[in-house]
Amino acid sequence: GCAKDTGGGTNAPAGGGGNQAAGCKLAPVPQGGGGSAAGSTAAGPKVDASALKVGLAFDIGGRGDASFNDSAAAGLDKAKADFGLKETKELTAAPNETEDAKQSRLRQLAQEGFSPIVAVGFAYAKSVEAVAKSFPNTKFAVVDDDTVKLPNVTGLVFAEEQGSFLVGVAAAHKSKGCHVGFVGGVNVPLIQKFEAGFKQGVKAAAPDAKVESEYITPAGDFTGFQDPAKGNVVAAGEISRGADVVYQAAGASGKGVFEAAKSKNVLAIGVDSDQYNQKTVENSKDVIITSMLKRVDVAVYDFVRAVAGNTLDSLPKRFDLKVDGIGYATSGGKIDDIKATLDAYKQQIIDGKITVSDKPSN
Amino acid sequence: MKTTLRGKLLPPALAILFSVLLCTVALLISGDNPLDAFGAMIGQLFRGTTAVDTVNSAAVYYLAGLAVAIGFQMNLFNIGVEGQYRFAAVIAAIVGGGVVLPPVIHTVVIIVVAVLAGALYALVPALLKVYRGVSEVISTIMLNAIAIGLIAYLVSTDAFGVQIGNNIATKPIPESGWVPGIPFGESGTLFGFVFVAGLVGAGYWVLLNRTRFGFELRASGESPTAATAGGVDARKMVLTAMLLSGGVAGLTALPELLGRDHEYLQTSPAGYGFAGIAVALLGRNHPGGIALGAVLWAFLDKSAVSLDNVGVPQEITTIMQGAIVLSVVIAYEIVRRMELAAEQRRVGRQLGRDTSDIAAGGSV
Amino acid sequence: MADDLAVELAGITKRFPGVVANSDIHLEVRAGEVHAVCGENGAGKSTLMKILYGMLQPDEGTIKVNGDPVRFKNPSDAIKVGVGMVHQHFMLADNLSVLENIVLGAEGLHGIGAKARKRVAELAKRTGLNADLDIALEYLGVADRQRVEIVKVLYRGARIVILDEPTAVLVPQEVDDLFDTVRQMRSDGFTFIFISHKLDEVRTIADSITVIRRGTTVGTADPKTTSSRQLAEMMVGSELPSPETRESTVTDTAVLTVSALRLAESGSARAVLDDIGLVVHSGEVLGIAGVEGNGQTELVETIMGMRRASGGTITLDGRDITKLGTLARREAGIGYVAEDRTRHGLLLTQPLWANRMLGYQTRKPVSKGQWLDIAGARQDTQRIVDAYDVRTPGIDVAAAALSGGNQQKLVVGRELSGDPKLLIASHPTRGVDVGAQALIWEHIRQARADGLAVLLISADLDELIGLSDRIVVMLRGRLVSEEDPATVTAEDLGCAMTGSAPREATQ
Amino acid sequence: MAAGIADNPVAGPVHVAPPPKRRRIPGWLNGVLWAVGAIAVLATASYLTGNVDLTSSTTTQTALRLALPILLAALGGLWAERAGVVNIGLEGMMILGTWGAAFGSYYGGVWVGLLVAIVFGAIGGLLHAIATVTFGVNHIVSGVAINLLGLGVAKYLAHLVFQPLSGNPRQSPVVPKFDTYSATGITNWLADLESEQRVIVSDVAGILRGLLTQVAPLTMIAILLVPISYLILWRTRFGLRLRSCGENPTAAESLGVNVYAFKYTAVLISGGLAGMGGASLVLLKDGADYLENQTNGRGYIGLAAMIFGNWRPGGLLGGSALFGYTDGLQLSGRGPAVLALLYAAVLLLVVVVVVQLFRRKWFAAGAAVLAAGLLYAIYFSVDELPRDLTPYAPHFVTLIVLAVASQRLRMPQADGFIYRRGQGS
Ligand SMILES: Nc1ncnc2c1ncn2[C@@H]1O[C@H](COP(=O)(O)OP(=O)(O)OP(=O)(O)O)[C@@H](O)[C@H]1O
Ligand SMILES: Nc1ncnc2c1ncn2[C@@H]1O[C@H](COP(=O)(O)OP(=O)(O)OP(=O)(O)O)[C@@H](O)[C@H]1O
Ligand SMILES: [Mg+2]
Ligand SMILES: [Mg+2]
Repeated sequence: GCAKDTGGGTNAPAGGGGNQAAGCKLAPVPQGGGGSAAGSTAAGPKVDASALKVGLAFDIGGRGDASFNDSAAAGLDKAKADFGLKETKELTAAPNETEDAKQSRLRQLAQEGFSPIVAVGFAYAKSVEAVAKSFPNTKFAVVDDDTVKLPNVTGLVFAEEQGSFLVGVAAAHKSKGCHVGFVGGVNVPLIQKFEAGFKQGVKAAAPDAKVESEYITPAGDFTGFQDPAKGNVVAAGEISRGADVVYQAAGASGKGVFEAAKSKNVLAIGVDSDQYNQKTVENSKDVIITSMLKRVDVAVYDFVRAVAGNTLDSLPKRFDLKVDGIGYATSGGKIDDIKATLDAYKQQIIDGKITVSDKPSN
Repeated sequence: MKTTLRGKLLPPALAILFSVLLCTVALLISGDNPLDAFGAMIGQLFRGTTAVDTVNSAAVYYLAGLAVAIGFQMNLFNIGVEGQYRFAAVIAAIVGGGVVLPPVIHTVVIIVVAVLAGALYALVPALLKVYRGVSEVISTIMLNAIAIGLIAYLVSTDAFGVQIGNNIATKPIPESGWVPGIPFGESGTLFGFVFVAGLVGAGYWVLLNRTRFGFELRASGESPTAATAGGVDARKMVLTAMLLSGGVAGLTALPELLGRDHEYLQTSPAGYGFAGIAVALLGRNHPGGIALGAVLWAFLDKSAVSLDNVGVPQEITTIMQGAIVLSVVIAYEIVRRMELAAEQRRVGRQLGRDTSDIAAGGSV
Repeated sequence: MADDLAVELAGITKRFPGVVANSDIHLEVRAGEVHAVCGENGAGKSTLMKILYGMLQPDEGTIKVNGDPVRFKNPSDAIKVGVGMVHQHFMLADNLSVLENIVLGAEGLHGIGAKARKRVAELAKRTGLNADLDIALEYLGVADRQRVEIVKVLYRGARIVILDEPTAVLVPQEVDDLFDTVRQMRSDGFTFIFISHKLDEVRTIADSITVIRRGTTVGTADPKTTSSRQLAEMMVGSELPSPETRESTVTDTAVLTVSALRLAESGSARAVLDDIGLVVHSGEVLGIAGVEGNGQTELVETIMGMRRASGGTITLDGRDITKLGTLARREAGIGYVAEDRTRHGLLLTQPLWANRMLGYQTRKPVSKGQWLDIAGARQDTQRIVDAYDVRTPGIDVAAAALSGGNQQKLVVGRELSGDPKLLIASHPTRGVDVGAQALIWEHIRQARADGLAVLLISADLDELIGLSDRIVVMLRGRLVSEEDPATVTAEDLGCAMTGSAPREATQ
Repeated sequence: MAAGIADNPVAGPVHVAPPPKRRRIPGWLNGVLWAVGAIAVLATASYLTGNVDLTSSTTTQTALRLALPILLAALGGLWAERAGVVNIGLEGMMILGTWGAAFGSYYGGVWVGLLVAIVFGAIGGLLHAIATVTFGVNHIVSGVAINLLGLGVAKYLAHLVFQPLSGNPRQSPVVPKFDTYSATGITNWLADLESEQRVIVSDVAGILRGLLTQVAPLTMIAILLVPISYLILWRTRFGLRLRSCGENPTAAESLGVNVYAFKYTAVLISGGLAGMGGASLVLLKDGADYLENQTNGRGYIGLAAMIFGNWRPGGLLGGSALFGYTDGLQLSGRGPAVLALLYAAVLLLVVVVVVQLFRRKWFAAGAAVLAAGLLYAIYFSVDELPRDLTPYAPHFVTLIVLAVASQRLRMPQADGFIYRRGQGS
């Protein structure tokens, strides 16, 4: 007969993993998880920044992209509330815009007296370098880039691989078939960090685990961040090969990954922000066990405070687990049972007992 | 047919007017003040580097537009300018960054390599068209996609790429390969390649209007059958036109590559080829017209930034670009018909075929 | 009696941009007659018929069909009252099947299925159409296409049938067949309006004649009492020129020698041209007769190098040109008046002086090496315009703005300008009016007297007989016989062209 | 006018070609034969390479899913081009469709969404019709402009309407999606068959299962539109008239067909179908809601699929299926699957060689042997295809197939010509 499909109930659980629900043979959990993280710098002293005019130059997508632009915006909002910022301005990049458009945007902000100016996205690196030279008294920051070596430019970079490591551990623990997957949007170095950390995390927790790892498009074809339909297919492919926990770092395509996970009854892991609470993917929130958090908001917030308090030197070189610039989400309570384990690994990383590489080993 | 000056200038003016009206309506709907918006667009020209940036970008669009126009001259629709220019840019950047040569020569080598690479990438659809009858529209659409993969490979660290932070780029071209610009101080630096683009445009005009090759090209475009009967080898023309188009396409990215970026980044913008189509259409394949179209297009592009700055949705500029293209072709068509009818009337009158009652003519 | 009239057009005026095609035309056609409409090129005949068929709307004037005033917005309206038209240029879609071509637009009658097929089959039988109804139309020959056009009209139940130059592409035997059908249908009560330039035909078939000149009716004539000469004078106000060649100028110098020429159809082994051998001498006009589609076009295009021969040789003035391209052949001294000037002869949107360059882009006076010599081209264009009486306001107008006859004069002028040794003239006066025709003939004769060799292809048998020194007949890609223009009649030629034995022999 | 399209058709010389010597195979049977052949080749390749992805139900399902927007765009292209209007603006109309689908579905449910998508696509079509039919603008020029406009308008409307709802100018809020249905009885049985891994049987079962599992009404409608388009265009008087406008509009006009009206209708339908193609990206389960640029060139691919399919419904179904299949395979099966596909291509070429030898076409057979050898050499020598290039497998396949077969293609005779009433000769 012909039946309406109800929430995936008619489907057998994921292909290969179906029978051996035993899960992975897990590596022993490292000891010494007690001492908690060094604590967020966000808890530092309050400053008054009401004199600052903060400019934000977003990457394509801008405020509301439910991704790192949004996260940067959140940091600004918090700074506004906490430090009494009066004047802020946000400008957004258009798709496929040229270098000079980026420069114009920054220059406009600088000319209108905004300082600091936060450029969101490594695509701004060259533009910031060019503009910062002609505005030596304006403070700039670039998210995701630390290649600009100028006194008035601060790089805000993250240890994505560390967070990815932790969600990798979570994936290994949650996998029934000891088989997990990674779906990257576009095969660029930044996303490769996610892949690298994830793979290491999985292997650390379960040396026998199998890891599928695919990108939707190769480098240069940025549609991979914009095509949920293809994200879905790639994820479905991994799931059909047996993966039953899928970690995505695929921008807007991630939605397709979640839906593939949902319709095949497997689990998924989100990225950048706490996707369990994100509106655009709320239909599939119940498969999201955790998200790798990249705290652009923390970075922006800390940067604004550092500028206001003239303590730029105190900013970390990299926002990592230690400074809570990176983390994992617990919303939904799906990993409460392994939280202790994750924190143990976290401590190991913070203590430098585990170093996570940012290049996938093949 | 010969069009009058009015016939040339009236349509674009009408089209711009129409697009402005359309955008005014759109802006009013979204609750923005059209005057602010248009004010910001005009005002940007007098601030910062926008004026110089506009000219710089226009040079890029101009080259892309010329590349498309060469195809159009003989009814070839080279959508592939997009893939050709990107492929050429990467190859030129790789070669430019990889060789050590004295100034000038270095630059010339890069330019030649770019032209050859563009032509090479256009060779595939040309051969497919000539020998297998594959429509260049489809083959170039496919090759545009394939170019992305090729570029991804070439720029990757496995091949010629160098990682800089989170970005990957080709090895930077040493200063000997650059094309120096003309600094305008605060207002930015004009690419030296703007003049090269101008030269290419002049060359295009001379080639089309003063040489046997240009005549044959236009003849094949206007009527392949008549051209064949007139001794023009259609296959050869398709091949040459396509290669020439690809070669000029290969220059497209050079103003930026040699004048500012000096390396090809993975994040380097795409889409100049598609803009080139619109620009060629706006300019009606005439080198002067394409120049105006390129400047207009670049101006609208730059407006996105300043509109955003005054809080107007920057999407307006895309609508405006689309509206201008569509209304300009319609306006040209209307004016063309008016002129054709007028010319027929004139011919009729001068031949005295019908001295009576002409006023009522023009039923077309 | 007005009741007798099947069609009555009164005061019809139609203006086009720059041209008044019809002005105050009157035409009365009695029911059950064959009524001929005569007039020179561009006199407005087709325009008038399109108005009667609803394809064009008159600016002024009234139309009555069977006594009732009508006003047609489109052909459907005309079809409804029983008017049908067979167009001067076939109105058929090559990729649609024969059946589809016929029922298109009249699906309301019998649908497009079995009923329609049955009805079409009946009509096909009646008109002698033997083709499979399901094959694509492109596979049909000219005569069959014409039959399809007639079946189309009958299928719609037309009682008044307009035939616009139906005989232009037919050989005499086919014309006879057509006339038989027409006569038979006339006796069944059909009314015909018949257009032709061939005045003998008109006098054979018509019951009455209306003559129009420059868009107005100049009078009616009775075919039984009027001679062709008188008719012609009514049409143009002057005598009918004849294409007679005066004295022979043929020499012994062979200019063009074609031997064992073969052209295979693309993608198959079948030959479109098979073992063609011919020689054209200096000062000679060699005429090629043949029903269209028997390989004349291909022969010409092969000699011009637009098609690659699959075998045989072509020699020009002793030089083997078989392997040369079109341009090289032109440079070697071939002038080429193509059969379809708008497709092969002209760049319609380009000015006249640019058209002067086409085919001559490598030669003086229009070019210097790789560079064009625009001043030279303009000067020489002006010379042609003057010498060939091309009626144009100037040399900067687009070629499309000239009338067909004037376009043709320009083309002939150009092709005789390069000092050719050989002129290939395909239908050099097709669709050209009598004045221009005479002028073109005159120029060809002059050039011939100066030693030019001419290969003439024409569907106009009178032209062929009058102009040629020798005539060869082409049938299914082969040269089947040679005729002497001094003795041969159009009728004989027609027989040879269709491959049937002459009539006397069969009887 | 310079671009793309030559001037109007001129009554050329009458050329009498020999009557066709084609064997009379009905179109549908031809299609079935092709499908059977394709499945046989894939099944064999799957067996010989041991790659089950080639014929698994997952692959079929993803192929269907990825083919759907392309199929609808291609159908859109078919309708317009059969009436003689080249529609390169499909992409823009699709984009309008995606916006309309999200908008309609958000406020009125999926069916309203579908309807609004069709209407939005049709508005794009209307614009194209006005430009090309009424104003005689070059079809490609108009299409390019519509692609720009469609993108701009959708972006602008999203900014205006969706941003307040989703907080994101580039994305709509989550909108209702079509429910999906499975023929459970059959599919369970097929699932058993598929998992048995028997040659051919399991392959066919896999493919069928993919086609019968989780099918949304929109999917069914889209597939049904293929035979429906065929029936309407080739079996009704409306269709005959419409096609006649693409073959010889002057003739059609002379027979009382209102060519303008038919062209308008056809281009409107074309736009509606493209809009529906846009909807299929938004309204299917696992779909994306509205997302800027989500069509991602699928309109162009649809156009290619239509040309590939020789301007026929069955053919374009094949073209879209080929594209969707290859894309699905490379996305879900990745390198190994594409490699297996390469192997299938070798098998196919072997078949071609046999056929050509049988037909005594030595040259074609030789070329096929060469190509097969080359592909086999590649297959044999690499164990992984370059990762950067596998995503473009569908594009390579399309190019190669066109290079082999494009000379048999036959477009409507007056396709792309500008027609003006009363101007025919
Ligand atoms: N669509 C049109 N636009 C402009 N002028 C036209 C058009 N159709 C016809 N004419 C003009 O109207 C005149 C009459 O043309 P028509 O076709 O009726 O001539 P005809 O008598 O049928 O000539 P022929 O013997 O060559 O067929 C011609 O001068 C032609 O230039
Ligand atoms: N389809 C058309 N569109 C525009 N103008 C046309 C069209 N057809 C004919 N004309 C115009 O009609 C005029 C003559 O055309 P046509 O060839 O019918 O002339 P004609 O009277 O038959 O000339 P001739 O007697 O010299 O053959 C030209 O000026 C041409 O521009
Ligand atoms: Mg005429
Ligand atoms: Mg006529």
